[in-house]
Amino acid sequence: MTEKLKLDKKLISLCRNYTKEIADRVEKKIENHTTTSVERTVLRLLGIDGVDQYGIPIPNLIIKKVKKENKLNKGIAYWFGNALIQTELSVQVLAEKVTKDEVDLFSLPQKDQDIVQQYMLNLAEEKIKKISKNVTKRKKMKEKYPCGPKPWLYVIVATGNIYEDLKQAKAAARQGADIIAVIRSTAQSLLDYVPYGPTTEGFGGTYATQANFKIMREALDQVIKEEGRYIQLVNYCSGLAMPEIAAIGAIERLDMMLNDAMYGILFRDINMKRTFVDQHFSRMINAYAGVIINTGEDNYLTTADPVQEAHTVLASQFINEELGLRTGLKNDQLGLGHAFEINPDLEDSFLLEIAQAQMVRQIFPKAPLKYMPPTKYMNGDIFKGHLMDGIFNFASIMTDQSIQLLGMLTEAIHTPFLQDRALSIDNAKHVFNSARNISDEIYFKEDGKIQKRANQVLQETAEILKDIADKGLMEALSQGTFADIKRPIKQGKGLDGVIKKAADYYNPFIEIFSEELSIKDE
Amino acid sequence: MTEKLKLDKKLISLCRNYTKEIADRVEKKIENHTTTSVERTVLRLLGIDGVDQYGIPIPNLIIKKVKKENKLNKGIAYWFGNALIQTELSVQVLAEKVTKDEVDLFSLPQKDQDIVQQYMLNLAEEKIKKISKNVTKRKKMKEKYPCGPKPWLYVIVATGNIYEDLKQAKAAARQGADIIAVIRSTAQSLLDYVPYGPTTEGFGGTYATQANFKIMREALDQVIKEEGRYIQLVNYCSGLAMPEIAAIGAIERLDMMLNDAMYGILFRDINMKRTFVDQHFSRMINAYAGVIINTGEDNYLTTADPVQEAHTVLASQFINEELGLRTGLKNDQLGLGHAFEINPDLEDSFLLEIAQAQMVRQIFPKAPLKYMPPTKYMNGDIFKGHLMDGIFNFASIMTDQSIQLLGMLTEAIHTPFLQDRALSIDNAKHVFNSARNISDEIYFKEDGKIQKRANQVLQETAEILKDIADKGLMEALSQGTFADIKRPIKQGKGLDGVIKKAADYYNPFIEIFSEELSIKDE
Amino acid sequence: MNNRDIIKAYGDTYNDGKVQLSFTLPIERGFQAEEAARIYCLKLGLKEVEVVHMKNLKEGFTFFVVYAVCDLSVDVSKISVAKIDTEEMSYYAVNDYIIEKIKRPLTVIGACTGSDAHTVGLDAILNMKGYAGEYGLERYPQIKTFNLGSQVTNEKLINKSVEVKADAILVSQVVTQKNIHIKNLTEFVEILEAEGLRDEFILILGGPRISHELALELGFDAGFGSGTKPNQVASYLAQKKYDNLKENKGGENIE
Amino acid sequence: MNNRDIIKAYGDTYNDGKVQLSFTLPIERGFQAEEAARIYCLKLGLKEVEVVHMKNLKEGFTFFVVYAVCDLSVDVSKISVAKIDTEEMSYYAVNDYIIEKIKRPLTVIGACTGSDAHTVGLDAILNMKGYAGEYGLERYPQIKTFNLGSQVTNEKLINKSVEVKADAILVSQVVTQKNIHIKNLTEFVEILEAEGLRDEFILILGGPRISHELALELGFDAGFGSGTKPNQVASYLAQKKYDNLKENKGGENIE
Ligand code: B12
Ligand code: B12
Ligand SMILES: Cc1ncc(COP(=O)(O)O)c(C=O)c1O
Ligand SMILES: Cc1ncc(COP(=O)(O)O)c(C=O)c1O
Repeated sequence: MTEKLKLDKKLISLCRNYTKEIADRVEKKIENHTTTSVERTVLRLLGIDGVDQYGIPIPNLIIKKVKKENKLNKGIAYWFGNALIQTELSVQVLAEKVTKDEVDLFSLPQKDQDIVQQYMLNLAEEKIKKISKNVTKRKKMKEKYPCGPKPWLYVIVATGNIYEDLKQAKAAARQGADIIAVIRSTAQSLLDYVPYGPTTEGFGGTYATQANFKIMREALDQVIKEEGRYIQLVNYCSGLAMPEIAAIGAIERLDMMLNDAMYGILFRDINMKRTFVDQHFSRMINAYAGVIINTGEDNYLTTADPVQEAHTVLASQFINEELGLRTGLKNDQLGLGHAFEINPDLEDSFLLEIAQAQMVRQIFPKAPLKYMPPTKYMNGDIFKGHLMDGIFNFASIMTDQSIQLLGMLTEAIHTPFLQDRALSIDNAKHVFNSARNISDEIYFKEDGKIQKRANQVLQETAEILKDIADKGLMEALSQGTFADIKRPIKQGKGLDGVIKKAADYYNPFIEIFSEELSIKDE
Repeated sequence: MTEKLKLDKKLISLCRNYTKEIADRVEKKIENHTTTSVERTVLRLLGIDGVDQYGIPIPNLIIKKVKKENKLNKGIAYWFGNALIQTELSVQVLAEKVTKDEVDLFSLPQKDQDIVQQYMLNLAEEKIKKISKNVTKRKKMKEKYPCGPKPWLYVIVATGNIYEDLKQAKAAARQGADIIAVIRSTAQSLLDYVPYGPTTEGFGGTYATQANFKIMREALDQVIKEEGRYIQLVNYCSGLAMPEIAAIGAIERLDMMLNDAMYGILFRDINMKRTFVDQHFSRMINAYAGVIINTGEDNYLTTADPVQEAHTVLASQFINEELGLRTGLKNDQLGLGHAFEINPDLEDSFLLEIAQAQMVRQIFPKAPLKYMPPTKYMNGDIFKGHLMDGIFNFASIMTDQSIQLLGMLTEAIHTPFLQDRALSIDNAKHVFNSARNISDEIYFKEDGKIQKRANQVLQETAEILKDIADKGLMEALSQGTFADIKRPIKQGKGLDGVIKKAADYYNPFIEIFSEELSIKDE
Repeated sequence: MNNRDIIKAYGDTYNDGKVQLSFTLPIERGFQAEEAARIYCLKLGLKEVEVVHMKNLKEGFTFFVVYAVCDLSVDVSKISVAKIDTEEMSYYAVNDYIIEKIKRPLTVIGACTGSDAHTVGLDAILNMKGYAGEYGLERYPQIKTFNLGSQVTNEKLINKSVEVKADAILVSQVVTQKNIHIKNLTEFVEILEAEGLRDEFILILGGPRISHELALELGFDAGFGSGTKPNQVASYLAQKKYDNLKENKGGENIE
Repeated sequence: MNNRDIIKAYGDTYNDGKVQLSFTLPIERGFQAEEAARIYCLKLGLKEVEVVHMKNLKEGFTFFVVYAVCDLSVDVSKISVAKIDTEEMSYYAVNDYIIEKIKRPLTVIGACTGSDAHTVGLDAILNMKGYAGEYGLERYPQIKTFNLGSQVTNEKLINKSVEVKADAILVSQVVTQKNIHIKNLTEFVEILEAEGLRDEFILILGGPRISHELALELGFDAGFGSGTKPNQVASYLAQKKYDNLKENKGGENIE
């Protein structure tokens, strides 16, 4: 494919240079930190699961104890590893005993740091095989039951009840969906833990729990075999429990995760340090587990104006890319997000949209771009809504998008009914099939509206990235650079879970991931 | 605009040469003929109107008498003119007296041919002012209340009841429609007369009568003033009364007429000679009245396959163009028809459709092309139907079509409800606005699927036109060249109304039109 | 019968009863119009009526989109629908069946009757080319086909059927506005009965708004709706003919 | 009242009663499903029910599109809807009105309450920028605005309202699933009443599924739905405040 938009290549490199500076500064600020959730994740990766009689997850209970003693800065791996060596208990049994105060991590004799580290590294390598096996399994399944052609049809289920979700997910897959996302209950992102067990009462979505992941994965695996097509499963790796969700997702073989560098900061008022630390570790897990992340740039456009703020989307994509690559994610795991949120009543709005979509496509040629449907300008006119979704699908096939989040004709009314989803799947299949090769057939006028628009956005992006590079991302976020939202550096939820590492801090998984994913900076 | 499809210009000229040969041969076959309906039209153009006590129109009654005496070959103008001179009655009074047998056209003394001809020429010139005034009026109104941008939104009303149609037409115009067509009651085309008066009981459509035309025109003129936008009115100038409808349409200032060279032959089994003679005269009237004709190539595709038979559409367009130009129609009055009837389940069907639409656009750059919506592949899934109509609208704005016959989501169910029409208008406005300048922005790949397809269709068209030129159009029609339908030359309805002209045949209107429209061959 | 037989509409939760409606009322857009739409739905017995969209159609009309709950249910175990119960066979199987069981080719005649000019559906069943990958009846070596085309009067169709000694008459009706098809089809069967010809023919009706039930009501032997394939009609025809012969209907004996 | 007041749905002919429906039933696609859909509609009292489309949604579900006749009618003359009856004024007129009649600036406070995080609608009314070409309340020199943003608890909103001596409290509710908004709003008014604060404030409710009627039912003074413009809210606010002052409500006197 020759390039359709004559984008200024130098400007693109410049953007990537600024982004490197930005990432360097962020990393500098977070490199000596861990968080309660990262440490809980270490426990989960070791295989610890379960809740106490009040429903509090064991990882939370253990980490709380360690934190209370101000000993988390050494890393839970040391304390737990030492106890394993000393007590010779199995991981899960020890964990339960610790929660029940039958074992006190700190009153046990303390083995040498080196010994514990080596012990834990071995254990972690052992435990993490579960995840690498999942990677192999996914690969094999995809060979036997190949994915549908791109753009992949991505639909959500959101009933709140995992069993109701199940029916709808299976139906959607059989109707032709390639990807099923189980929308999370509202406000789960603010829970500083992962709920437990199968759940039937979510609100505007269904709780992300390991049991729910497992139920859905098994059901979809069944459908995969029957339909002969691989169906990808998605959940939300964001909020205060971000890395833990990455861990349970990796264990239950989820294929994609919503996982953004800045979403929690901007839209959930989570503290930025907390977010950046959590995000870094969670992405390593996703990288290792072969998960595609979906970034959240689309969210900017539900509040900000898509024409005015188009460059913030591109800027954020550059940042997500750079931060992502640094955690070991490969380009084909970077599902950078954008959205068709432009006011459709604007004359030539479709041209502006095509400019943006094609620009993103060209700048990130290997990324499985995630394209979000119109939501803001949808209203109760379901017929018009269905048409808008069709035009969105058209824009996607015209610009080679990868992950197509299907719009619903009832967007302005309710979370999707079974029939809404079916109509959307039909819509996308129809448009994609009837214009399958259109992107290969069409060129844009030299210096026309489309080309000009793309270059203008790119230009504005370079300017804003320069500005962010100058002042630092954290500073920029605190000044409202993205989505008009200002987040002070020292505020936001979860700040108290951020801990400065001691010199002898240890986390065996970081070591494994850094090694396996060939991450330089760690 | 540079040309998007690299069409073979020589092939296009070749097609036009073949078409000239075809037209020459058709004209040779019909030039010495008139028909009962042409003669009735002469009376109508003189201003004769009304019906007898059985509802039979006065023009029919008079022509029947003359035909019975085998004296129509001289032309009604002579007989009626002679009687006018002899009786000194007014046109309408004389007409009524003739029908009541109070004046016998043939027992009156006969003035010299020359005198009668001169008298009738003067009278015709006088009478025809009504039509030229309409042309001026339309022009002035369009200056004051300009038409909307192209593609014009064209909708139908079809309740059977002119008063119900009226409400719906006004509503549609206010919602944004540019063109209102009153669909004719089924089988009106087979009536060898024009029904009379306002009608309220049509079937699948409303009778075309002069009164109905007037009612609708007045209502729309009202809306034009209120909305500040010219609204065009359309009816059907086809069937056994084709030229008469042209006449009443011209008198009531209709703006467009469905009027095809071959439609009646193929789809209504009307005799071909009858059709060609009627069509020729009706087109002169339309030409003079500044009416845009809409040809009927779309009809082929409701039975034949749009991929296989695409070239027959183009061939017919060439024929309609050539025959049209020869009647004095200007290029901007040739609303050549085509249709988006391609099977949408065909991979890349949209590309094939774009190839056809763009090809037609380039070959007939000045023609106000009439583009018909999907109908054949519409089913009860109204949501999908609405989407298909949207894609059709998209194809139109992408290829600069002119007259957009809006598809209805309920195509497979019923003639349009008020709400169906409103949704369609919204659909088209939405698509056109959001991609207003797309055709200016987009190019097609050199030698890609689209370009190849267009050239292939053009090639096949040249072949078929050559074949028709060799054997003659009438022969071709009798062999099933179009729409798989075979029509023997000497069969079909209305053959008995075809009359060989005598040497002294006279028709003052043909003289006037030939003069005013600078038609050469007459 | 178990509980799963008592069903209600399903939005996203079992038995939530969610339905979507749209309609136009002859009333100016506004608060009163919205309320009128709501009341209209409430009168129908719908609950939780939400008027989610309201659009001014001008000239005193307003269009509404509504979501509501329909709290009624249907007992599926109590529904019985007339079905065509002959087995569907392939092109080859039908031909073999006719050779083996009926031992002579069948003759069928088809037409779009009355003012109906929609021949595409009938042609799909009758013409060589066929439909949806299945050959049309004309192509069957064991079926002799007459296709009279469009706008055929009932009288003409019957006369021709007698003339060619048809085994079956196939009638297509596509236009249903103002129930014109009912009128036309009723007349058709009445003429046949009046002339004592009803039992001479297998009467098959088809068209997008035709159901088997409707066909039976109107006095036909079978009805075929949207999406019918030629082999389905051929299968029915062959088996029905064989049954008739066994019952000695139509006066012919099986060898 | 004349005949034109008794209205029915309009398809293409006065009083034809045509309506469109769509819904899903938990039943396998087929003849029985089609009949179930028909019966479901007949039970609703619809007539001439035509199931025009049926689609297999898999897992035992089928989707239907239906056209039918609803023979009921609504008497428009008997409908009365609560309407906001204050006059709509422009930005300038509202400011002048406050200066002239109330003689001091008004203070308003707004929030998305409960778990609701949809701030766009509230911001449209409150922020400088405004909405649909109208400035937001913040921009009005005569209106002092506090915007607490999203997910504010009822308690916090009330405390803050007391603290800033608000004249009006503006509550936005967008999420309505499982009627969460009703619960949340009812609680809000109950707390105010329990604390004897109800009459201190003009209570204004807004959101896409909010009607004035619903707001009144819930104990608010006014409700604003989809498409509300800031000046409409400001107009209401100023006039309502003036009325309250005249009636000596809230304890303040007009000078
Ligand atoms: C093509 C078409 C035409 C063509 C017909 C060409 C032709 N030679 O057939 C033309 C353009 C001429 C036409 C004209 C008109 N049409 Co028309 N037409 C259609 C259209 C678009 C498609 C019909 C079609 O071909 N379907 C494809 C075939 C394969 O499907 P089918 O007919 O259902 O057949 C299948 C089954 O039903 C069954 N079947 C059918 N017949 C039989 C018979 C037997 C024996 C058996 C066993 C099975 C069987 O098997 C077939 C294969 O599966 C429909 C809209 C639509 N999308 O359905 C409107 C439609 C049918 N037409 C309509 C109308 C009103 C008209 C006109 C009256 C309009 C006018 N005022 O001029 C005219 C007049 C025609 C007349 N006198 O009958 C309306 C009918 C409304 C109604 N419910 O009554 C429709 C629904 C469009 C609309 N929304 O207004 N039409
Ligand atoms: C943008 C958006 C979001 C953004 C919100 C960003 C933000 N800062 O506001 C994000 C992406 C964060 C979001 C998240 C969610 N959303 Co949301 N969202 C929307 C969306 C697309 C548009 C809403 C909007 O901004 N409209 C534009 C504004 C201007 O219109 P408005 O709100 O109606 O406001 C006008 C009037 O109502 C009125 N008004 C409104 N408030 C007030 C207040 C006063 C005092 C007055 C006078 C007037 C007034 O004036 C305004 C101007 O005219 C809608 C779908 C849609 N198209 O409507 C879904 C929608 C509202 N969301 C929905 C859901 C379920 C969610 C989630 C719960 C999903 C999940 N499981 O995560 C989350 C959680 C949010 C939460 N906790 O509340 C559902 C709600 C379903 C329902 N009926 O209950 C919707 C309908 C989408 C859907 N079909 O599922 N969402
Ligand atoms: C990247 C990302 N993370 C998370 C979410 C959802 O977050 P929450 O669970 O906080 O509503 C979204 C919302 O669409 C998102 O885009
Ligand atoms: C050119 C032309 N004339 C006439 C008609 C309608 O003809 P009739 O009145 O014979 O149904 C059509 C149908 O669409 C047409 O395309």
